[in-house]
Amino acid sequence: MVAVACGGDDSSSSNSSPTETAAPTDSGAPATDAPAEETPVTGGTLRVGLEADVDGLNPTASALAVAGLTMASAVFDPLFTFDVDGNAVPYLAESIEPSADFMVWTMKLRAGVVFHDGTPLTTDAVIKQFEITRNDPLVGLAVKPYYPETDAVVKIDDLTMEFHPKEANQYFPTALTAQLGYIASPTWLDALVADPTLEQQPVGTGPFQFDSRTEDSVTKFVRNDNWWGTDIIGPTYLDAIEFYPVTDPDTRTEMIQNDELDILHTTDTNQFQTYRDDPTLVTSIDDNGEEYFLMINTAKAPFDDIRVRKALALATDRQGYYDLFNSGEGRMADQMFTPDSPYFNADVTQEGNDPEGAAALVAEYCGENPVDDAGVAQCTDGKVNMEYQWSGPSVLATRIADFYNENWKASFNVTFDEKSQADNIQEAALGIYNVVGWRQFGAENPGDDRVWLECRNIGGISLNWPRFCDEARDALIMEIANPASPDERVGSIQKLVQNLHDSYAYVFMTHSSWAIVSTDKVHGNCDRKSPEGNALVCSINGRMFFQSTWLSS
Amino acid sequence: MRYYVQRVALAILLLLAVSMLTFGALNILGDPLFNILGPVAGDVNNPDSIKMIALAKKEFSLDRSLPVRYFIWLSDFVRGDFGVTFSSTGQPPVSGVISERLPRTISLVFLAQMFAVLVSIPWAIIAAARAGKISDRISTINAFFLVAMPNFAIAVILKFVFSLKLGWTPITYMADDPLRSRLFQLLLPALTIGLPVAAVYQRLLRTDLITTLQQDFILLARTKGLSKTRILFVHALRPSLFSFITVVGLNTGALIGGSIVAETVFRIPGIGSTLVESIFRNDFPVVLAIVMIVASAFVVINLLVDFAYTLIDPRVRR
Amino acid sequence: MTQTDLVRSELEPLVETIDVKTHFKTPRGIARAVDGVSIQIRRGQSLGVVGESGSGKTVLSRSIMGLLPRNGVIREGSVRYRGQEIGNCSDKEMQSIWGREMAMIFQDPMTSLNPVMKVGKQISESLRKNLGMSANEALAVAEKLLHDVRIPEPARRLNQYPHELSGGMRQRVMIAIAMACGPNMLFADEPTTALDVTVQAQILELLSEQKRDRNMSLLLVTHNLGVVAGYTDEIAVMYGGKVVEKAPTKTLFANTKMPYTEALLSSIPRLDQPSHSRLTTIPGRPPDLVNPPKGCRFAPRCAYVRDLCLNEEPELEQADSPDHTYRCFYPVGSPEYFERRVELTRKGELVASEGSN
Amino acid sequence: MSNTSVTAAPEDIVVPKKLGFGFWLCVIWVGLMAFIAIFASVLPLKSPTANFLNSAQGRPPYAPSWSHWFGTDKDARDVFSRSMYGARISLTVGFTAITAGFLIGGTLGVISGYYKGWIDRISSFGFIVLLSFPSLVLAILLTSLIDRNLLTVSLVLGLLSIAPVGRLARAATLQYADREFVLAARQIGATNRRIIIKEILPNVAIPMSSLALLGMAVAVVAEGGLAFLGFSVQKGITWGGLIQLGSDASKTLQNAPWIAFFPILMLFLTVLSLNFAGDRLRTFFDVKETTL
Repeated sequence: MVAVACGGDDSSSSNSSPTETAAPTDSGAPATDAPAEETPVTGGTLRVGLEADVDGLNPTASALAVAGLTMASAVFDPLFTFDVDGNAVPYLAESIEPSADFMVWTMKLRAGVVFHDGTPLTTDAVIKQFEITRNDPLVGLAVKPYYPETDAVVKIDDLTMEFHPKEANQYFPTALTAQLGYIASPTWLDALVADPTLEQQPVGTGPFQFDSRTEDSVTKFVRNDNWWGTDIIGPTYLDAIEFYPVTDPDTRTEMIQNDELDILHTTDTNQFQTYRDDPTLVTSIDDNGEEYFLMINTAKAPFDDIRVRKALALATDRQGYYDLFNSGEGRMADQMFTPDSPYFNADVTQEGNDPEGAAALVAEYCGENPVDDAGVAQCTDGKVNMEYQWSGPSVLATRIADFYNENWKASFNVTFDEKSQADNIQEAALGIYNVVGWRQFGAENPGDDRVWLECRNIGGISLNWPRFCDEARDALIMEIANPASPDERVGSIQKLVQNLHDSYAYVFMTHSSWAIVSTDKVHGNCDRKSPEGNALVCSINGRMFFQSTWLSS
Repeated sequence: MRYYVQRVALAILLLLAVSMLTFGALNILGDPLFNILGPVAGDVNNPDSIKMIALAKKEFSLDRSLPVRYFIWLSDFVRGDFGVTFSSTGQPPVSGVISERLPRTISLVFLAQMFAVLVSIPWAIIAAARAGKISDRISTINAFFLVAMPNFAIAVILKFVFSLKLGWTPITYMADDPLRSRLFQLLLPALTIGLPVAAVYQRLLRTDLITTLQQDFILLARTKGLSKTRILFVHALRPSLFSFITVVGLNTGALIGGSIVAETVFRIPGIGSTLVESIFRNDFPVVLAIVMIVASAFVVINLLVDFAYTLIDPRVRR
Repeated sequence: MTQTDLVRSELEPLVETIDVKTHFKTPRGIARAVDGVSIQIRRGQSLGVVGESGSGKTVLSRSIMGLLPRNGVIREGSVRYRGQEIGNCSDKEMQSIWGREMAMIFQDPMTSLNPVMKVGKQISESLRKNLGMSANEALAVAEKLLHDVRIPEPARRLNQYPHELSGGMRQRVMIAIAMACGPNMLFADEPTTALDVTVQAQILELLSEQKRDRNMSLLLVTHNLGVVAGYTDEIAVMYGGKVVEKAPTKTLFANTKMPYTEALLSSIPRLDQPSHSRLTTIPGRPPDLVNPPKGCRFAPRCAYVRDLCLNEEPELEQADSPDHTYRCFYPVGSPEYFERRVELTRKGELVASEGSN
Repeated sequence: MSNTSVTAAPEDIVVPKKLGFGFWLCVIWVGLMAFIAIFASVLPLKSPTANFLNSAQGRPPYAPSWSHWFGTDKDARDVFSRSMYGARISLTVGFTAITAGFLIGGTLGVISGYYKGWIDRISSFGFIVLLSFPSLVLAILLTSLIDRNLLTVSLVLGLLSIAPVGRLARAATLQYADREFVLAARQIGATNRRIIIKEILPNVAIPMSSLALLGMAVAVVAEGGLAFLGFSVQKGITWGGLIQLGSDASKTLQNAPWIAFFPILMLFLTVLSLNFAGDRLRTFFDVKETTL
């Protein structure tokens, strides 16, 4: 399972930061409702509107965001993938067996699978990919802490291998559903060392293979006619897929309305109603994925003091935010789960809309005339000095900043710090920030969200962005990974929710919604099956899959 | 001849100065390493990161001193190699980006300039012919209003009226559309830039024409029994064009500036919008290339204007 | 045309103005630049119009040719060309007359030639417009014209620009342009003023010779009586927008009636005078055209002025010969004139005007 | 020659010099804007940042109404008071910029025009270099390098006006540098500094100052452009920013045009007034057209 720097505004439009992609979540509602009597037809080119382009499509090095994962899902096959019930089921892998103590997992690959370049899929390929990924300073961050330095993956034979995670984890396979599970051709990976530009031309085992790519314009994949899955899973109908990165949501909307796109994804809630109103469009919206929240750097004054963190939460007008920026779509968030989720903790509510409370806390804090390590005073005329940073320039991001400033200015002297997208992620990853809007969580397997939460993930670059370390929390996380019973697991997860809340490192704002919109010509996204015939999710946090998709003329 | 040589030499000197300034300034921009490596660039205690940083520095020759880098860049630039974009892969090459987007901006600026000139000349001639009459007064006022309207405001208004309300023109530019429809999509942007400039030209040319029409040789032309139109176009126009041409040249700069706005509002992936995006991305090879191209274009055009003088005004022939 | 027609056309005036008035609207009020002028020019005849700056001579010539701007100008009286009224023709209608029937030569050839057009084109364009010649024909003719006006290597000149020619040559070019379509009526507005003395004579020679060869009528506007003396059949002296004396050249010089004319005459450099002698300049300034003096307009500056002159405006008087008219109550030669002369001479004020010491 | 002057067309007839009604109208408007800019905070205006959410009216933006004359933007903020506050930054920047430009550019121009020689050559070359960037490009470049606050943005725009102002001042100075009274002053051994201040400046200042208004108009527009592209003062309300906010998303512009159009109106009227007044002044002192 791979984590990537991420963040940005909930409904952020043109300048939305790459979306967090830790792990899958509940399947969205079917993206299309193809009447049963219609029989799939082969042929046609699907034009996909993506919210961003990618630097490269190298699962071992590229920070794959939603757009990247969507493209990757077409050229690569994951070892495991989620079925509609949220279990990780074998895909490229044939089977996996844990040892009694869940410390060793023996995985068997499917026989006779070849990459687009003809290289056969073998244990060595998987191991090579694992090692390269683990040693990548960025993509490796989410892998390194969980495996021993040596013999993390041991080859048994050409198709069999053993995974030796550091700790027992009953849900280990979910780690192989995303970037770490997308197996790339070893030949290609070798070639990459010589010529990094090949990152633009991925080679996997997937139902589609790379055809051509113009950065920031269009990337074209064509059907892989000797795809291993054709017989066991089912035929791939589309002749080709064209991915168009269209960063501006309005433009994306126009394009699909002018029939310049067949399908798109977006988080811009302003567009949702437009889509619903258009009879020729089929829209599915899912807000069970990530949450949008204010993320606070607990390692840096003044927010190293929990009172100030709490004050910020209290000062924030969550309802106002929802009214202004969610266009009545989606739901306000109190925690990382929606009430629909079995893990939802009804006792936890996110405070807010309480300026007086905030003022009181700030008064108390500033009363102590605090200074940071450098001796800089943290308060000026009774208000806490803070910096709010965002990636811009983006009209929406600025509006949001203005809104927060309006909330906070009674108790805080807010400095605006508009960063280029790169710098914003930078400083978040390196802990050079006070408060920043962020989007995260919502992993299909809540256990997989641990990378954002554990002490071990604080370092030079921290995936634990708030840099908040709590042994109790880490203990909870271990319980979640190895529960005595499913019920106990639910309990622990709900405890974790409470723990998160009490740390005041996050101010939960909204459950962010992904909409997947297609024209009525697009069918079958949701008819995906696993080799064993389990029905598979058709979208994960805006990530789309097209193996089973077909176009009616 | 000597004159030409001097002017060209000056132009080259200018461009050198411009490039040095820009290059120097841009190096104050955020550390390009961040764009290449992402957070890794700041992760200075992790051996793996350090390895990658060193590698990237070498690849983008960021380990060299500023002057050295300048000369490396310069020698490449004059050979048409604009370097590589600061992205994790260093792809695509800047020249690729430019060659893809420059044509759009050029056609945009060209359309705008054409529009401005083609509109302003007849407009000015009619106004000058009717100088002092009501129609002239009105057109003068209109010109004044246009000049006072910032082009981003014009862009917004045009977009509102023609794209959104009337729905005549598309509001986005589709790079893959056939030429004709692309030109059509360039219409509003071209107007955005062209309208105020047209007004500027008209005001200038009108005044010059009126002064010319006072000249004796116009009277002589009349005594030849020539038609009013012939007098206006053949006798009055050409002698009135000197300052007009200078201003047209100088305004190319304004047009390029305007194209930044127009391309942003109408979402045209030209070098104007690219410049803005690249600045936001700290992608300074691209910024540098664009600024240099724009400045060069600007300088060269003004050079041509000076030379054009010698063509239209026999008196300054050397 | 029958013989008799021809004869008549010889006799009846080619151009005739009857009580022409041309007034300009200015911020200060109405300026009466030309205030009721009647003249006649017969075919082949030449008339000199003489006066100081602001006397209205230029405006008169332009009024006749209809070159004045439409707005801000009030025109009255009638202008006849070959007996037809052209005073109220539109520019469009005049275009058929300009160039072919009437042409004009201006004072300063530098400003009157288009600086950015080749000489050849400037000449040929009217040929093409008026006589419908082809470009090449026109150029051929143009070359011939340049030759006629005595410009060396005319062929080369065709491709030169005005600034490449000398002042005299430019004026010759302008004459060539005027001659191009063989007009019947030529207006020459101070044709020599901008030229240096040596060339002046040549140009005037050229003009009168062309006039003779082509049997043109010529209206020669100048401030210098000396210039017209040799080259015109008749002279009209203008002052303050009115013709104050008109007579055949010889008569005018021999038998001057108007003190103003006398004054003008005395300001002509004469060979029979010692070179060091001082020229008389008429004291005072030309009259204000917006509110001209009551009575005789010259009165304020007239050496022989009397009360009557200051209160009443003199009508045109017949002199001895019918073709000699003037406006003065006490013309040169009248008793009052001599009386005043005596006084003045006594006071020694007339020395200057006698030009002797 | 006087003869031809008589036959002139009406334009040529000298119009008695006066500034005229329009001029004063414009001055009044600019004055009003300036007044608002200075006293916005004490004037009875709604808070420009408060979100006047009103569940009764549904989701903002709210159309112009009695409570919100210019309506509200997407965040239910009062467009009227925002447009008023917008005058602040826009005019301050415009004013500071042109002042800076005149101080620096003017001085450079006068000095190089007076001393000529190498000083002149260097500064003139500097001017040309500055002028060989299209101004907006240069402005974007510089503002992207700095932490964008009121002062820095003003200074950047000031820098842009140095070259044109400087060239102008130089030209004006050259006219006077060799005039009799200057030479006379030299004769009696006046120091250069004294000559510049006593003899040159007064003569140069008048025509220059008549261009200040035009310059300010240019600066205001430039600031608007920067703000519109997101390069102006970070935390503040500017007309350009308001227009961008109202026009960024097609839907907003289509459904709530007032958000963009009222600021456009304010900006337009202000620039128009500055231009017109400046133009009148220029003709009043009859100064040559400038490349500002």
